[in-house]
Order: sequence, then C-alpha cells, then structure tokens
Amino acid sequence: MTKFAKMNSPISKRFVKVESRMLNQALFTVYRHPGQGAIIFCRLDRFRLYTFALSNMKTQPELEKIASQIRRDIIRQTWSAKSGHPGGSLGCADMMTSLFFNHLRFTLPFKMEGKDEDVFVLSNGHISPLFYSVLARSGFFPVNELATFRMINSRLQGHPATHEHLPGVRVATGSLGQGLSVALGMALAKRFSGDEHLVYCLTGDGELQEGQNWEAIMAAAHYKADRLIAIVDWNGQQIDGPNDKIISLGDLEAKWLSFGWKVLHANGNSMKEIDETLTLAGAMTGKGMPIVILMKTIMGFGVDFMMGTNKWHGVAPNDEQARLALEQLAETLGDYQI
Amino acid sequence: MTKFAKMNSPISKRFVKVESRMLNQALFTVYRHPGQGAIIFCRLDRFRLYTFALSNMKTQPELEKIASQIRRDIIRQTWSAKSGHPGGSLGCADMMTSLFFNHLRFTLPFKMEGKDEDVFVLSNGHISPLFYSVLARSGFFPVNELATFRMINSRLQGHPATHEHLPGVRVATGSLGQGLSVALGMALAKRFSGDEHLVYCLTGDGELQEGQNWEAIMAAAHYKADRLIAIVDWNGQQIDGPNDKIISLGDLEAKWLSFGWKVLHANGNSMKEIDETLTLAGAMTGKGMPIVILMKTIMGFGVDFMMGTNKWHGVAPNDEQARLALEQLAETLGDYQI
Amino acid sequence: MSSWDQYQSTQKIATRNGFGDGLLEAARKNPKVVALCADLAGSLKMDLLEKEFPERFFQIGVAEANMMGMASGMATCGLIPYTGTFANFSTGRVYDQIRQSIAYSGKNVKICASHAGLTLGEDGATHQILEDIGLMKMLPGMCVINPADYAQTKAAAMAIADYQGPVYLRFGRPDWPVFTSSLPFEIGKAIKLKEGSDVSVFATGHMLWQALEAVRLLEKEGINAELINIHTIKPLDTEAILQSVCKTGCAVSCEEHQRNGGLGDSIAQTLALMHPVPLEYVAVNDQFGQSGKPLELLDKYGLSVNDVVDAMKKVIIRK
Amino acid sequence: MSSWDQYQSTQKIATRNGFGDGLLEAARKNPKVVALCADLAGSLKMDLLEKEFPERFFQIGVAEANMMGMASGMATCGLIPYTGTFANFSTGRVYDQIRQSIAYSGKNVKICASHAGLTLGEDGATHQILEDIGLMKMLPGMCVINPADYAQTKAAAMAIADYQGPVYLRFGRPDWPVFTSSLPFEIGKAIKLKEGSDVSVFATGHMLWQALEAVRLLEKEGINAELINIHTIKPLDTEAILQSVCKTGCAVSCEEHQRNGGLGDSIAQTLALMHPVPLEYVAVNDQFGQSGKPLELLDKYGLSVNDVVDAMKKVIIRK
Ligand SMILES: Cc1ncc(C[n+]2csc(CCOP(=O)(O)OP(=O)(O)O)c2C)c(N)n1
Ligand SMILES: Cc1ncc(C[n+]2csc(CCOP(=O)(O)OP(=O)(O)O)c2C)c(N)n1
Ligand SMILES: [Mg+2]
Ligand SMILES: [Mg+2]
Repeated sequence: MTKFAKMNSPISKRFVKVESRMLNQALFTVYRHPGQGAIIFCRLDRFRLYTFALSNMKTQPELEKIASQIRRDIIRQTWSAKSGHPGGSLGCADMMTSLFFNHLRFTLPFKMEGKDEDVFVLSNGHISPLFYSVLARSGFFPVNELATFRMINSRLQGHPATHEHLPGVRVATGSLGQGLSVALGMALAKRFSGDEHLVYCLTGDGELQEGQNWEAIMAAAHYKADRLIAIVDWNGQQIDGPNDKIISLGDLEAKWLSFGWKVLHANGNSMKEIDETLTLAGAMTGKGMPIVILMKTIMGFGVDFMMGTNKWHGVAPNDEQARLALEQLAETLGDYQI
Repeated sequence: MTKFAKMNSPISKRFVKVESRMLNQALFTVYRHPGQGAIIFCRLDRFRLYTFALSNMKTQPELEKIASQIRRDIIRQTWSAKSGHPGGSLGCADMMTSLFFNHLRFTLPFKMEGKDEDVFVLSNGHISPLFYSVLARSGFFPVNELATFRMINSRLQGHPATHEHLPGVRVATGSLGQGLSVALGMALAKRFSGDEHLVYCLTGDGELQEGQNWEAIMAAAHYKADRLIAIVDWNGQQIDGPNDKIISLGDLEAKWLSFGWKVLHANGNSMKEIDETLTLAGAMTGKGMPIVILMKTIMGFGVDFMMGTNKWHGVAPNDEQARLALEQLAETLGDYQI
Repeated sequence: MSSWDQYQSTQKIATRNGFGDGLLEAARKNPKVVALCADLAGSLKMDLLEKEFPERFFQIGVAEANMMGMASGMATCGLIPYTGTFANFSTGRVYDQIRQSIAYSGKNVKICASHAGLTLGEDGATHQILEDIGLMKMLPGMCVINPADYAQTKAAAMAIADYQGPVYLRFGRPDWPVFTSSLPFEIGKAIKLKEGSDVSVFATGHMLWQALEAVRLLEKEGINAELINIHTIKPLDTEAILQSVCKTGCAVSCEEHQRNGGLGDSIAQTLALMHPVPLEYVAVNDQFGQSGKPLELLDKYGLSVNDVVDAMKKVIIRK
Repeated sequence: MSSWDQYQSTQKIATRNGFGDGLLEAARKNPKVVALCADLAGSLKMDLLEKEFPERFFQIGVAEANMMGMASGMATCGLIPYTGTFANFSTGRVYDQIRQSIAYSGKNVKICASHAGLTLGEDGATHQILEDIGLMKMLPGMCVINPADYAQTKAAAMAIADYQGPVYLRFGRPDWPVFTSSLPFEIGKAIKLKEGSDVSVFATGHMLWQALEAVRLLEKEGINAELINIHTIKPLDTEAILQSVCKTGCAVSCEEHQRNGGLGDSIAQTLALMHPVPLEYVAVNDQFGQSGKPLELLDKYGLSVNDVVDAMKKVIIRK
C-alpha cells in the first residue's frame, strides 16, 4: 500500500470512478484510466487514503494476440455467412482491439443509455463482423453467437442494429454517413447531463464523401464537442476502387483542420502506434475542440492475399480462401463454435 | 473601322461567337466578351478582316442605375405579395446586375438546354424577387409580369420553378443545398458536349451548412470542373440570426481551399469590385480548378433600415416601410405596373 | 339544435402556435425534453422554449440530416428530443436518416413539422409537401399525428412527450379556426364530432374544419353525415372507421395531402381488407402545389368546403 | 394444357443483370444516354457501360444527393442520365433532391435502383427498403416500374430511354427465374399472363414468379385465377385492373414492399373509387426486414408461394 499522491498530470482527470464499496471496514473506490490501467483507492478514514493497486492495462503483445483472434472471427463469420465485408473489418481490427480492451470505459451488462461510460458508434456499419467479434470478445454477448452472423433470426444482422437488442449496439448503421451525427448528439447529451465520458465514432474514408458527415463535422466544432473522438479508417479504398479514382478526398487533414478539428495521425495497423494515439486522443479531450484520428490502414490487413485492394471490400472467402487466411492468423483465445 | 489585331491575351479565348450574318456583302460576325464588351468582325473577303465596333460593356454607373431599379423591384414585389425575402435579395442585387448585364453570355428567347451559352443556377432560391427582376430587366420575360409575384396561377412562384415555364429558370430551387450539384451536372454535360461556356451558381452562406454542398464541392474538384463558378452570398446572416450564432462557418476560405477550389474574394456591394471579380473569375476558368467567389455582402443593402440584420431575411415590408424603402432607391428604368 | 353545434370557431390561431405552446409545456413538465431546430425557431415558435430553457435548445442550422442523427444520439442517452423544421425538410429531406437512425433504431424522437400542406401558401411547391404523411406512415413503428387546430396541436405536442417511441407530428402555417378545445386528445383514438347515418366523413388536420362546414351545409339539405376526426393516422383507429362505415355504407376522406399515400389510402386499405364500400377522396390528385393564398389553393386543388360537399353527395349516390 | 404454361423458368438470372445489359443497349442506341453511379458500379452491372463508353460513365462516390442533383443538371443540358445505386439510397436517401431537382423540375432522369426488397438478403433491414414504390409513386409525374425478371428488366431499361420524363426503375439482387422473354413490354401496360374468373391476382417484380406458382398450384385445385403483371405501378393500368375485377369480383396484390404505399394500396384506391370489392395483400405488414436468404425471408414475412395461395383462397371466400 502506498500513500496516495495527488494526481496533477494533465491526464489525471481522466481517471473515472468505476465502483465504490465497503471491504474490510475500508471504502474501496475503483478508478480506471485507459492509459494507465486501474487504480483502487482505499480510504480508511477521512484523512488516510491509499493506493491499493495499479494498472491492468493490456500490453501490446496481449493486444496483438486478441487482434489475431478477432481477425480469425472476421474470416470465419464472413466465410460461414457466405457474405459480409472482410476487407475493412480486417484493416480496423487493431484499432478496435485497442479501443475496446484498453481505452473504452464501459460497463456490463450493456445499458442503452450509456450513462457514466464511454460510448462507441460504428458509422461504417458494413464492418460489422469486426464490431461483433470485439463486442463478443469483450463480454457483451456470448462468443458462440458469432456463428449466427447474417443468418435469419440472428441478433447479428448484416449491418449493426438495435432492433434485435444485440448488446453493445446503440444505433443501427449501414446506410453510410449517419453515425457521426448520432455520436455528436450523444456527446451533447452527455454534456447536458454532466457526464464527462467520451464518445468515439469510426467512419470510413469513402464514407466521408457523404455530405452529412460535413454537417456533423461543422456542428461539432461549433458546439466545441471536445469529448468526441472521430476515427477515420483511411484505407484509401472503397467499393468501386481507390478513393482517388472514385471521388478524391484530396487533402484530408486540411479539410478537418479547416472545419475546426484537432487532427491526429496514426498507423492503424501498428498496435503500438494506434494504442498510443488513442491514449493521446483521450488526454486531449476536454480542451474545446473535437478530435479526429486520421488512421492509415491497409484494407484486408493480416491476410496477405486480401491486403491493399478493394477486391475484398464486400466479398466473403470461400472454403479454400478461408483456410488460407486462417493459416496466417494464430488462434489465441479459442475459435467460437460453428 | 480598325484592323483586327490578333488577340493573344489570356482573356481572348473567352470571346464567344454570338451570330454571323451577311450585311452589305460582308460577313459580320459578332463576338462578345463579358469583360470587354462586344466585338463585331467584318470580313470583306478571305484576307481582310476588320473590327467593326468594340465594347458595349456596361459602365459602373450604368450598372448601378440598373441595380437601383432592381432593388425597387424587390421591394415592390415583396410588398405587394405581402411575403417573400427582401434581405438576401437586396444584398445580392449588385452582383446579379453585373452578372446578367456584363458577364453572362445568354441568348434569347430562352432555351432550356443552354447549349452554347452561359447558364446560371440560383441555389438560394428564396431570393427569387431579385432573380425575377434581373431576368425581366434583361429581357427574359415582360417586366410587368413581376406584378404577379407569389400570386396564384403566376409563373413567378415563391421559389424559382420550371413547372410553369418561366423563361430563365432551369431548375427549381428553394429547398436549400441542391443548386451546386445541379450546376456541376451542367458543367460536366457542357464539357461532354464540347461546349466551353460557363456555369454560375449562387448559394447562401447559411446554405453551406447543408452537407450536399460539400458533396458537390468535393466532386467538382475531383472532376476539375474549371468552367464552374460558385458565388457565396457571404452576408453572415440566416433566418434565426448570424451564422456564427447558428452554426459557425468558421474559416470559410480555408474550407474551400482544402476542398481544392480556387478562391476569390469580393465586396459584393461595391459594383466596381464585384464586376471586376466576375471578369477575373471568367478569365481564370479553364485552368483545372473550379472557382468560388466569397462575396461579402450586407443583407438588405440599399435600404437603411433593412441593412445588416437577419430581421428582413423573410419579411415583406408593409405600406409604410415600402414607401420609406423606395424613397432611398431611385427609379431609373421605370417601375413595372401593379 | 344538436350538441355538435358546440364546434364553433371564435378565434383563429395557427396550429404551429399550438406546437410552440405545447412544447414549452412539455419542457416544463419533463426535464428530459430538449429541442433541436434547423434555423426555423421563429417559424415553429420554438423560441418560447429557447427563451425559457436556453440550455435545452440546440440550434443545428440548415442541416436537417445532421439534426435527425443528433436527435437519435440524444434519445439514445435518455433525452426526449423534439426536432423542428418545415414538413418537407422534416421528412423527405431526411427520410433515410429517420428510417435508420430513428425508426429502425427505435429512438424516442419527436419529429415536429410545420408548414405542411398547401395552406403554407406563398412559398409554393418546393415547400408544400403533400407526401409527408405517406412518407412517415410507411415506416414501421412510426406514430403519425396531424392535429386539426391550435388546441389539438398543443395537446398533441404535450402528449407525445409521454408516448414512448418515434412520432411524426405535422402542423401548419396559417391562422386557422380553433374549435376542438373541449375535446379530449388521445393518441390513436379517433374523435366522433357528429353521429350520422348517411355517410362517414373522416378528416384530418386543417381539413377537419372544411369537413365540418361541409357537413353543416348538407345537414340543411337533410343529409345526416357522421363526422370523425382522425388526428392519428398511424396507428389508425380502424375500429372507429369500420364501425362507422358499417353503419353508413360509404365514406369520404379529407386531408391536405396527395391521394397517394395519405389518410384516404389508409382508409381504402382498411375497407378493401375488411369491408369494401365506396370511398371518395378529398385530397390533391397527383399534382404539385403552387404559390397563392391558403384558401385560394384549397379551392384550386379541390379541397374547398364545396369539394367536400360534392364528394359526400357523390359517394352517397355510389352506395 | 393451356397456352399460359409457356411461362416456365429455364434459367435464373438476376434482374440487375437485365438492367446492366439494357443500359448498355440503350447507350449503344442513343448517344445522349449517360450513367452516374454512387460507388456501386459492379453491383448494378454498370461496369458494362463504363467499359464500353468510359466518357459516358460518371462515378460520383458515396454521395447520392449530389448524384441526383448532377443528373438533374445533365438532363437540363439535354443528356439522358441514368443514376445507379441501391434502392434505399436511390429513393429515401434523396427524396427531397428527386422531388425538387428532378420531379418538380420535370427532368428526364432515369433513377435506377438495385437491391430492392427483402430478397437482397443478408445485408438486412438498413438496405432492404420496402417503401421505395410508395416514395416514388407519391411524386407527381414520376413513372414507377418494377419489372419481374431479367428479360423484363432489360426491356424496361431500354424503353425508359425513349420515355420523356423522370422514371424510377426498381430491380433486385438475387438470381431469379427468367420467364417473360416472350412478352412484349410497354410502359404503363399491364400484361395478362392468364385469363381466369375466380380471382384477379396482380403481381409486380419478383413476386410475379411467386404468384405464378401459386396460380398453378390452385389451378390443380380447380380455382381459375386471372394473373396480371403490373410492371408499371405508375401510371397504373386501372383499365386492366377494373376489367379484371369486374369479372372476378375479388383481387390479390403481390409485391415485395410494405402494404402501406405499395401496389396494393394503388389497387385499393382504384377499387374504392370505382368498384369496391375484397382485396388481400401479399406484402410486408409494417415490419422492418432482416438478414437471411432471399427465400427464407419471403417465407418469414408472408411473401411465399403459400402465402399467395392463402390470400387467394381467403379473398374468394370474402366475395
Ligand atoms: C448511403 C450509402 N450509400 C452506399 C452504400 C453502399 N456502400 C457500402 S460500403 C461502401 C463503400 C464505403 O467506402 P469506405 O467508407 O471507404 O469503406 P471501406 O470500403 O473502406 O470499408 C458503399 C458505397 C451504403 N452502405 N450507404
Ligand atoms: C433544406 C432547407 N432547409 C431550410 C429552409 C428554410 N430556409 C430558407 S432560407 C434559410 C436561411 C438560409 O440562410 P442563407 O443561405 O444564409 O440565406 P440568407 O438568409 O442570407 O438569404 C432557411 C433555413 C429551406 N428553404 N431549405
Ligand atoms: Mg475506405
Ligand atoms: Mg446568409
């Protein structure tokens, strides 16, 4: 037990209370910080406060192990459904692993309102196999339910939906361009009710061609929604080809800057870089500006023959392709049963 | 008669043939250039070519006279209709006068397709009283028809429409945010059919909050629509108040630049400045980038008690207010009959 | 003199004023009520709420799609957002946003829409949406309400705060007779203003007044019509409708909307499925509106009191 | 064995392939035909045109609103633009843009929409629009076509190039029986596949095949149904409909759409106005779709062959 040292780093205020309870006549209060793990304060009386334990943040190798399993889940879901979107899902697997296992402060069982926790919106809903795997692997619902992906009467709809009450999903997405507006609404609702937790939103890059995003981007800056973190899956690809061939996004950083956002960059397929960037983004919240991470990824990352091409945007692997893909992805947490 | 000097200024290629006809055994070919007026070439035979006349471009005082009458028309239309939008109309009156009387190369009678002429789209359709006055005053339809503004069975609908076949209107507007897309479609259609004429589009500043504009802005740069000239009525006002209070446009120049446009600035209520800027914009076309004029205007310009406030965005003057307004606006071309 | 003569108009107030007043009341009663507006606060009388509860008013600017998404997010976090803009921009402009982020996601958002129908007048067809009832009623789970006057709109604006689920509340621009103050308002419950046996007249929104005048006129000619106010188009009070037509054997529907997709089509569906009898529509017949004064336009597009009279006479003959 | 047994399916091809092939043909015949696509060229088989006429193909990206506006501008300048994306993004996403820049402005734009209805399958409800017919038919001047198979879609994709005015052409994703190759296609003209006297079955789109199978099944039970293909929902061939129901006295409508706003409601309106008889709907009843295989979904939402059979039996009893 060490005496509690006043936390005065700029990051300190992001420690958030998870629970308080009496144990051995002491009041234990659990705080968590994504970048620095958990801290349990033990208050024996009005004057004595002790730090009881520190840090359970996942290490980079631990995260990579999880991500490998998640990539397996993506391949296996799309393969068994014979449809779905492996490309974008694989590319974003590292970020989503880092986000859900090290940064997002959530509580289980899932509560729709998300009061006093961080919330996440997947705007590019087609990468649902990734979303579902991450949710299942972090305890929102049983992992074996991944076997029902895109099947009739499943809660795992082709695109994320609330209609069947899948824990972890707060709004339906799939029709592109709508998620950031929803996330902004959540951010303002949280501010309205005095909740300082964060709202994260992932969007595609092709998706940024949708004008509604720019409405939300403009409004977020106007409202100084500084607990909103947008992440762009900047894989340079969309359905019919590279962004530059379809409708070029041009100078994407200049665009976000000109709309009044704080811009961060990250290699979304370096676990270290994306994990650090998420920590940094968290630390930068609350400073009057919304934050965007322009995350460079490679579509299909992790499976050699799927990488860097739009070909695998929305095509499921067949038996042979799935076998080849799974050979490249270590089973680290146990496959779900099909 | 002066000998024809080969035109090699960068502006020269914007002379456009208006008509050719035989007169006194000579072939007369009329070219017009918005910045330099009309030139009539007289070819007597294969070897001798003469400039027959030069320049009928309106001078600044001439334009100001027209604009004064147009402002009267705006007041009188909204007053007699007891509805409509005087504020934005008055603010844009100078630019629209300059555009239609000195720059836009159009032919009469009106032809919908606009082949081999410049075309104009009013995206902020609510400033229809200005549009109608300019159209009538430049010969598209009888001036006296202005008396039917917003009345039942009129061709002068509350917002511009093609449905009643009003000459000069190519697309209905009024629901904001759609005009620039239409203008871009026209620009690409013109390129497709080898027509080098220009497409102009006026939008409001509040209107730029609509995401569809940013879709069009992004696509125009992608397509290098370099004969498209957008003009923003940057009056800083919209219905419920100043833009900055509603949803701030932030650094508007940086936004357009980051989307890959060439940006010009002008005081839209200085006839000289806006007229010159339109000439410059014309001269800059054909160089691989779309052009926007960020035109600073004062809502209600020309009528002291209407100036600089959103109050007159969409309110018609009553009898007394109309009288006071008209006192400030010289009748220069004759009022239409009510 | 029958009791239904109570429905007299002593004053005219716009239904949008009913909305502004009802919204303010709802906000006073329920701290979760917030308002979002797309640069039309004055037109929708949302400035009342803005003044009293500035922190509960969100100005979104001319960005209706974003407004719908934001409302969805706010509802997710437990607030009760009312969105406000004109009917066209509340529905057609943002149909997919409402569909996915609100209706399919089951969000408790109240979509409030002014300037519906022809009677907005001079702004013309770009603004006069005549399809919004049809748009919204096609969405599973959407409640669609079109109140008849100031009093009913105010009641509806308050009632929807207590209703769990997405609602489309449609009202209008012009001053309009106020005559339903004595009537109870309950979502989904049709109101019988007058018993009758010759023809059932179903009317919604501004057209209830037109229908009332028509029924009065024909009463003098000895025609005994039943007049029913369908303020809630979805869920439809099919029981009230069927009970009435089983008695009268024919029906007239009155609405400020296209024939296609409106109240009339909902009634036609009910009749075709349960009890096929003749129906006449008083509605716009597949045309765009135009600029003009409210009553001029009702006249021109076949929604005048006389048009209701004619429809009633015609459908009785068709029995 | 009656002549209508000619309608057999020897192969299955997706209707969207019919679109791709028809569009290419139209472009070959008419140099004014151009195509715009919102990042779904492969899905809509527009890559055929793109390959042969690259300068006549415009990729617009994920920006459907802009696509509709651009198409309006191109049509203004005399081109004949075909826009292509999924049905939801072709209609609900851009309703106001279509309304103002295309329908009200009278532009000669062909709005071509794939992946309509439940049968798109696994993508689920966000993509399965069941309201698009209703959306488009409410727009004055809009022609709404929902062909039944590959052959009819190809014919329609070609025919609309010669039709002056805005068109909504709706087709689907899955492979589907091809059986109408011998039938002439004319916009607005219903096609009688089989004469009958007991019940009129009106079917559109993929549901024509389901209806055909149902009619065959019931023929064996001695029920003599009349089967009519309504490929053009607007303008509706009311004459064909009325002629048929005057003979049979009852009707069934079959469509891959919500009851509200679809073909069934168009028929109900016609019947209510002209000849009230019982009608049964084979359509989705106010629900969102979900992920699944095409036929599983038709089953689950009441659009299977058996559901058509049941509706026919039920409506005959109601006569
Ligand atoms: C509004 C809308 N338009 C079109 C589509 C079809 N669609 C699904 S994914 C996609 C491409 C999106 O590109 P991007 O955001 O870059 O995602 P990525 O391909 O990189 O996963 C499109 C056009 C859609 N789902 N929603
Ligand atoms: C899609 C849409 N939303 C809302 C409106 C209502 N409206 C008309 S003008 C206007 C303000 C537009 O502001 P701005 O473009 O700056 O025009 P200004 O007031 O300066 O003339 C609004 C919100 C509309 N016409 N269309
Ligand atoms: Mg991408
Ligand atoms: Mg302005």
